[in-house]
Amino acid sequence: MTRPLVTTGASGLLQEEPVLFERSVPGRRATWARPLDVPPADDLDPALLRAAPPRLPEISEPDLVRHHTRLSQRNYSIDAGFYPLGSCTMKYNPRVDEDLAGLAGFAGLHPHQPEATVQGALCLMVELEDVLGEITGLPAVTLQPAAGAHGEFTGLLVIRAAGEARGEVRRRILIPESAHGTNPASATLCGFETVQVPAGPEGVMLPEAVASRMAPDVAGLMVTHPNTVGLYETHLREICRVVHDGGGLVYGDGANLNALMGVARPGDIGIDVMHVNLHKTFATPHGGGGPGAGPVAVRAELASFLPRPVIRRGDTLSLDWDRPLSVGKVRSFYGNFGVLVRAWAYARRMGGPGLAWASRLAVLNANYLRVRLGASYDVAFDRPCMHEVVLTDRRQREHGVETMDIAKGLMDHGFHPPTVYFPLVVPHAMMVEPTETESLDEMDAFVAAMEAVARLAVEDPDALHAAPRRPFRRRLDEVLAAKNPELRYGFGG
Amino acid sequence: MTRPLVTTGASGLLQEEPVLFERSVPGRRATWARPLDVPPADDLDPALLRAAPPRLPEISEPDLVRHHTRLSQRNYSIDAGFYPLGSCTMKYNPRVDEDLAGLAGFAGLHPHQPEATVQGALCLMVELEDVLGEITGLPAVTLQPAAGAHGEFTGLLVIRAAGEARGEVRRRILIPESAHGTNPASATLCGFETVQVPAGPEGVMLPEAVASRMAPDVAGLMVTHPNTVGLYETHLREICRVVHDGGGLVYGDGANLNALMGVARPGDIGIDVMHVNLHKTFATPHGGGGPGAGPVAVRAELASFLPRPVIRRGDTLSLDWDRPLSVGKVRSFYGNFGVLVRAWAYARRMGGPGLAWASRLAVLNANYLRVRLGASYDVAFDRPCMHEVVLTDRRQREHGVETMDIAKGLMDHGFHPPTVYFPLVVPHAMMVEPTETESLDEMDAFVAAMEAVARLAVEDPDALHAAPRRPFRRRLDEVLAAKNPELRYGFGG
Amino acid sequence: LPGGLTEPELLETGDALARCNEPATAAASILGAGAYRHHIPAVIRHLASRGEYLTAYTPYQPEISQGTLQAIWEFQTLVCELFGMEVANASMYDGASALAEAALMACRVGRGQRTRVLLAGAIHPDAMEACCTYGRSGIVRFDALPPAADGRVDLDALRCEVGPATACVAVQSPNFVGLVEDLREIAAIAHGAGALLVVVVMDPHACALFEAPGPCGADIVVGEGQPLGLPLAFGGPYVGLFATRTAFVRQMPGRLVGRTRDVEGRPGFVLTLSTREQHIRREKATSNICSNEGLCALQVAMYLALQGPAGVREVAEQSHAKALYLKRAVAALPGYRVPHDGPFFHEFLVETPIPAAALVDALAVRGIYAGVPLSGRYPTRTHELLVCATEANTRAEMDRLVAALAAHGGAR
Amino acid sequence: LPGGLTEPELLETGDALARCNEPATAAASILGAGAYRHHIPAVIRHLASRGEYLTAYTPYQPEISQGTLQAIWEFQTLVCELFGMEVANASMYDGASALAEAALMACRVGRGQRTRVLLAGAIHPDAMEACCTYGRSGIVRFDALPPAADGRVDLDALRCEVGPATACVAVQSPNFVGLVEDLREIAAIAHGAGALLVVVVMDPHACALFEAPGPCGADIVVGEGQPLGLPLAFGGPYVGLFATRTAFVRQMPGRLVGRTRDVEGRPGFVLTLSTREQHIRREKATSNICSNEGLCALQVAMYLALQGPAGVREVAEQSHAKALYLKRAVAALPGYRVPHDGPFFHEFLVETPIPAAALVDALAVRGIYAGVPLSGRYPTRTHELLVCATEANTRAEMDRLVAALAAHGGAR
Ligand SMILES: Cc1ncc(COP(=O)(O)O)c(C=O)c1O
Ligand SMILES: Cc1ncc(COP(=O)(O)O)c(C=O)c1O
Repeated sequence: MTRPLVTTGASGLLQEEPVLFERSVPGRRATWARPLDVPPADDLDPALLRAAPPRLPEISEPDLVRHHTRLSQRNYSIDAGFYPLGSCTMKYNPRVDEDLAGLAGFAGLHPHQPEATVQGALCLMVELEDVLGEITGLPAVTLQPAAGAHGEFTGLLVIRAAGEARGEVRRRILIPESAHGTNPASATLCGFETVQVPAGPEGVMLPEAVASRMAPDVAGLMVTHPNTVGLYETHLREICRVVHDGGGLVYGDGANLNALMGVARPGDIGIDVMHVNLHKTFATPHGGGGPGAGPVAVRAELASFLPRPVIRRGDTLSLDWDRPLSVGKVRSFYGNFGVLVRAWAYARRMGGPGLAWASRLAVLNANYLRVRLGASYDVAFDRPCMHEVVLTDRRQREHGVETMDIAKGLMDHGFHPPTVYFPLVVPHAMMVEPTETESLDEMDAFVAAMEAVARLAVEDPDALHAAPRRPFRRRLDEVLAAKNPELRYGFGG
Repeated sequence: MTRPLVTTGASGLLQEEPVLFERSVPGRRATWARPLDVPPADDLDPALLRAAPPRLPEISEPDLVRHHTRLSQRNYSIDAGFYPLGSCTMKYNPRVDEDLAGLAGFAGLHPHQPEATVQGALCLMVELEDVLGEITGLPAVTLQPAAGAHGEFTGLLVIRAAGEARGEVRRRILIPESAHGTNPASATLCGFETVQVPAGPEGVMLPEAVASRMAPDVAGLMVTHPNTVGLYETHLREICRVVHDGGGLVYGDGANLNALMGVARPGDIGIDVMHVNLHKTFATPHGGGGPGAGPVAVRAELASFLPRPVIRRGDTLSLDWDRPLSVGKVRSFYGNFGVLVRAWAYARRMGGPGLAWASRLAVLNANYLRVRLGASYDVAFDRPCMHEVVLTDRRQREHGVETMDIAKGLMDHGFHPPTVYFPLVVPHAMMVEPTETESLDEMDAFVAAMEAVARLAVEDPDALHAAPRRPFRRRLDEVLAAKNPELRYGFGG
Repeated sequence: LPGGLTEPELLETGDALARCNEPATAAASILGAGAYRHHIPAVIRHLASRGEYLTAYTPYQPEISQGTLQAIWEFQTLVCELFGMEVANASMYDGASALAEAALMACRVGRGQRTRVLLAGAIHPDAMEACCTYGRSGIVRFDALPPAADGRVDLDALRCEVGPATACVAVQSPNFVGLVEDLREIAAIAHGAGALLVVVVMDPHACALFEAPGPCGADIVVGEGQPLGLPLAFGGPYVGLFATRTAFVRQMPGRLVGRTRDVEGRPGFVLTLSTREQHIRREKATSNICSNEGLCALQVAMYLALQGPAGVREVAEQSHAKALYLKRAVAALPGYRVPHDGPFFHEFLVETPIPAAALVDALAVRGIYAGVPLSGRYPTRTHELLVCATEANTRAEMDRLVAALAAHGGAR
Repeated sequence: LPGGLTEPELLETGDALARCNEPATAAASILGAGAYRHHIPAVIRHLASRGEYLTAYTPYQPEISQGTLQAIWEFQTLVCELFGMEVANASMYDGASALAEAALMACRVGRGQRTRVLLAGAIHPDAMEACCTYGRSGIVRFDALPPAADGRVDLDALRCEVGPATACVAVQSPNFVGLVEDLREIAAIAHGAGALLVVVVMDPHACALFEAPGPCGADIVVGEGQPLGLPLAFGGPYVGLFATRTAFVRQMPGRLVGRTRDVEGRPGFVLTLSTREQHIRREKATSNICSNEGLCALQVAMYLALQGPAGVREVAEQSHAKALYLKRAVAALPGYRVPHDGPFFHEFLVETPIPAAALVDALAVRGIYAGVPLSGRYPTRTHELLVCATEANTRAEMDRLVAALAAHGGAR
């Protein structure tokens, strides 16, 4: 008996579903508030009141349930299959973490409650700070940023504030060409000018390239480690020295921390400031776009610049607002607490050894795929990679099949495609990140699908141009969408 | 702009999924118990221990999540669409009821806890008894039976015990031809012989038919009201009198109570014993087969025969086991408590007027469909029906299209078919029960689908013979399944 | 009936009732006796509450019910494996009613020649009573054979009682007081008289530790599925497990899912052998059961799959080790006595210095649920307490409990 | 780092931490100030936690992400309708950071000629501070314009301050102390100087009762989405709402979903106008935002759809009526003073006889969360308390609270 592949595409029954507003029926209603137990108000000038009610749909609760049951079934998800989106660390999201975050003792806390009534929440946050401090080797942590990019912004502001505190005005920042788009965008948002650093032929940054760009007005370097082509920045220690010698600081984009947990501490290598994507590395669900959380860890010397409030430790925990050097708040309240609970739960369940094991396995899985997929696809840098591997469509392009066609072709086999056309430094990239929670079986099934697509690219390229055929919708017209933007329902108007 | 139909069929991407045992990998594991904090046991004779472990699958938690995410997506459900299964009352299952049943104060109660620690649970059960007593007009209620059929068994035993208590031995019971299969089966289980009662030409039972079958050895009559062809048993009051005059009792199958709540009380009409399907009338989810709950309500005079324990009322509630006339327990403990919580919640939210309104609307909806569908299909009894209507394939059969083909054809339009080939008294029946929670839009979409199928039956019967095409699987070979029963995984053996 | 409630009012009202209860899951509880507290992996609730599972009806239309059908087919396989049997059905109401149905089935196998059922040894009183209730039909006669002094089946009496009218011998193992029965010997006695052996298991984890009933010679095995992933929920919904030999499948009650193919030759699942069932056979059906406990069966299937062979064995071993720890501690208390010393799983009987019901009430106010007094169902057995430990009990909890018992033993 | 935990240990550890907190949802709470307790219909959690929504990434591959895409497109429409605006994005991090992004956007609309932002009147201190933090870049200059004595925007001062360098006037309405601002007048002043009007709404239910910002002349409206179906969760995850006029859409930050067609002509949804975004434009992007608050936006979309126009209006009206009841009761207490009497929504300021922080601490031990003392963020404002009532507060709860305040007023 041959073992069946755990994932192969199939077709099934779904239902068309109108947009919610087309389900609306005047007078239909799903909710009622408790009967009013105080006198109705008599104080408002009618001129202040809203004239035309918002055209929210008028529907019943069963209407909404059907709407979202049907819509959700059109989504691919980690729960439904392998989701090898490079740079996104789509690992399994444990359901017990959802239960913990939903406890009334967490979900029911108002952010303005007296501190004595939220000691458990503050304790959890302190414990999570300690975990992140230990993993990054950077002991001072803010949990406030809402996502990775928000963490970049926060961390770069810390670098800027540290410079200003020394009386320096450094207006430029070095960023490798391969960086994620948020890096230069965050730099701009902080008022920095970006200076691109190319990678060497091996795909990693060379100390010379950094040295030659360091200057008195350079605030530092923003580096992703391992980098966005999945390679360990082998010269990073030296590069950090170069930056430090030039009076700069090194910002680490922690999006790829899943390769390093408990294996190498970025702070030990020389990184000064780093954000961590809890919605990647710490297994909190991505929710179709968010919420995430992007805590920032910094060296002890930079602690005073972190956003306020910080948690003051002691027998009772409290919020310290008296932070004269702080860059200030980057959002309301204390961070995406619900996400922090899930990340805390993940860290506690895994423990130190578990996290290290996860990183090792993530790297092993990526290398397995690198070797297996290398038989059918070009590997951008074919040597041991970290937690992800970048392929290209070079061989398939000879048959007129592009990365995008390969991506769409995979869908019919029941798979989510890899990240495509990123990083930009690799033309037509396909970036595969399996994570440690995928099994050998699932990876073998993915390899089988990738091989089938590669074969089809040779045998029948047009079949791939016409892919996908199985999903609820086939290729969508993005040009039309951008040319004639229809960004909301028009109510027949 | 024309309003889109709320339900029309579509196709989408699913994934094949092996049986769980084919996902198994030796040594893979998803769960660990807390570390043992007592000495390991040393007392067991190894000869007693299990030699070969059960071949349960060895999988990870993500494996299980994918398995069941994928499997569940192959199911049709109320949440996904209209489910007009006649006799099954597939109404919307409110989600707030799930939350209530999941409260630790309910879900965490051990059935052997001291009574002082379960007063809330007993209070809820008493309140539900009162609701059922009020709705049925039969004040003494047991919540013990696990489903409708279990309730039938319980109720018939009560009738039997009541007779025996009078020193009578009555071995036969009258059952209409149109009865649900559980009725005669329950009668047999109680040791009764069944005597069939045919319906009159109008689809309802006639008093003469009952009178002519009453005899000293007839324990009573089992009647479904409204009956299984969806008609109000117009002569039921007189029929009950006939049975009572003959020394018998009337059992009411309450599966169709959704037509009567707050409108007519079966006890007032003359029914003596009745079960209620909480998983139909009281909106508790059917769970792909169960659990249900089939409480039985009886006249006050019959209370002492109900299963024990009963809840003794008073300032503190307690369980009364001292019930010498009781038929005894029909299962362990006190009933499907989790289902009772949901039914209680439904009753409280609806309130008396809400329940009555639900029944009226259920009847209105069924009559709307009767009129609309009557244009394309034969209606078995074309006069005002109660909560459901029975169609036949008479017109379609002229084109070689049968009830089964119509059912399968509906699937491609995104609908669950009606109950088919039941009741047996109507050849090739299609029994449509919309319930009160379906909207006019949904019913119109269903009518459109039924009409499309009726047209196809004329234009291209073979297309219907080949239906369905969209579901994950097409018609399955039931003959093969029965001939060569493969009732479990064979482990390649 | 009063008017309806808004959702906030309903939640408040329900919550207020729930707060009038003090759940065992939040107490130091050693309650067992037919309902057992084991850890339920969190993921199960999330998966089982998916709307597509929760709000589907019985899978009468297989093309659009493959999810439930495949899952229940897997459930059937898992139950077979745990019990060491050949075929299992898609579920019964609970363990007690399943035992009654098993007895009726044994009579059908006995073709009306054998209509007597021997309920041997210590069987859960609810199951015993459910059998008697089902026996009111007159189709079958149930006779109870009290246990011997050692708490287990009285084998000598059993040998005397079995005969040509015996449809089956029914035995619970581990039995009501936690002792493991000698199933092989009982099977030999039953089979020797041409009767079937029916075994009922109230906590199926036992089958992961002790030899399964199938290899010991059981012809029908029924069980209470609650311990396998279902909340205690004040006694229900639970689920009856039901397994037998292939030879008897046409006498089996309940639904069965079978594997077949669709018109394109792809594997798929359907309800099958329905000619046994009420909707086809009506008064001649093997049972009246229609709705069963599908969603509970699904949860059990998820539980067994998550635990795997190592997980169920670990739970069983830990439960036994904890119970052994507790048993030794209680046995050492002055005033208390543990009457039986046969092999046991995770439950045992304790003789108490003061009436057991009073003891339990006294400890309950301190958040300790100290066991099930037998007097509730056997009024004359006033000084006997049935206790149970599982992997969910911590040593600290048990130590606290033993200390509380000690305090009340001395106070006599 | 220590070793890992089994699931039962993890649940126990997490539960122990949760029990160290005393949630506002279980207390008599009149806390507001940027986070509001409204009833969340139970069905939302069930739908939003479906694995297909929960565990999907950003919908980069539209063919297999139509669920998220259509839902977010509906969210965009719902936000537009509530705010009376033409176009809304797929969400920002929260209300505070959305305000900062709105200010930056106004500067982009001002093409670098206008780089000054006037933060007029009482704006939530977190939002004010977030603006200042974003202002550290030097791209934009934020100036605060303190409210007038009546608690609302000082219109005269505003008229003086707006000028050719003003990119926008930013105003919160209802403002930080609950008062409804005269948006039409403020819009006239801003527009008169060629500046935009940015309005931030911290509880968008206000827009169901009072005229929406759009018709009043707002050019950009941002909001905190938490009150629309998200749990309080100690401050996050929440969701920033962001809407503007179609003319400005290319200057907008954040993702946008648009409707289009597939190759078979069927309607479908895609992420669009991405040339504004970081992954295409890098350092020239309109914002650095990548991950947003998608699942929270989904919950808001479910909430608004369930409530419908009648539901949101009812919640808003009840909240106002309850707050009015509370305000009159507190104003009547000796020692307490309610300083403002302008039109208000559901929040108001109270002057307290003893330091507000001490008062709050004294009542907290009795399970009463009596409001937010301003001294936490404005150390000199020691005797001011910000309180808020919503439809979730009962009269009994408020009466208890007022009695407790009375007791502490007399105790001076
Ligand atoms: C390398 C890298 N950096 C930064 C980010 C931005 O993180 P976020 O989406 O949480 O803002 C991402 C996200 O994809 C990333 O892959
Ligand atoms: C008329 C009627 N009676 C009895 C029953 C049996 O109820 P249950 O499935 O709960 O045992 C049904 C169920 O379909 C029914 O429709």
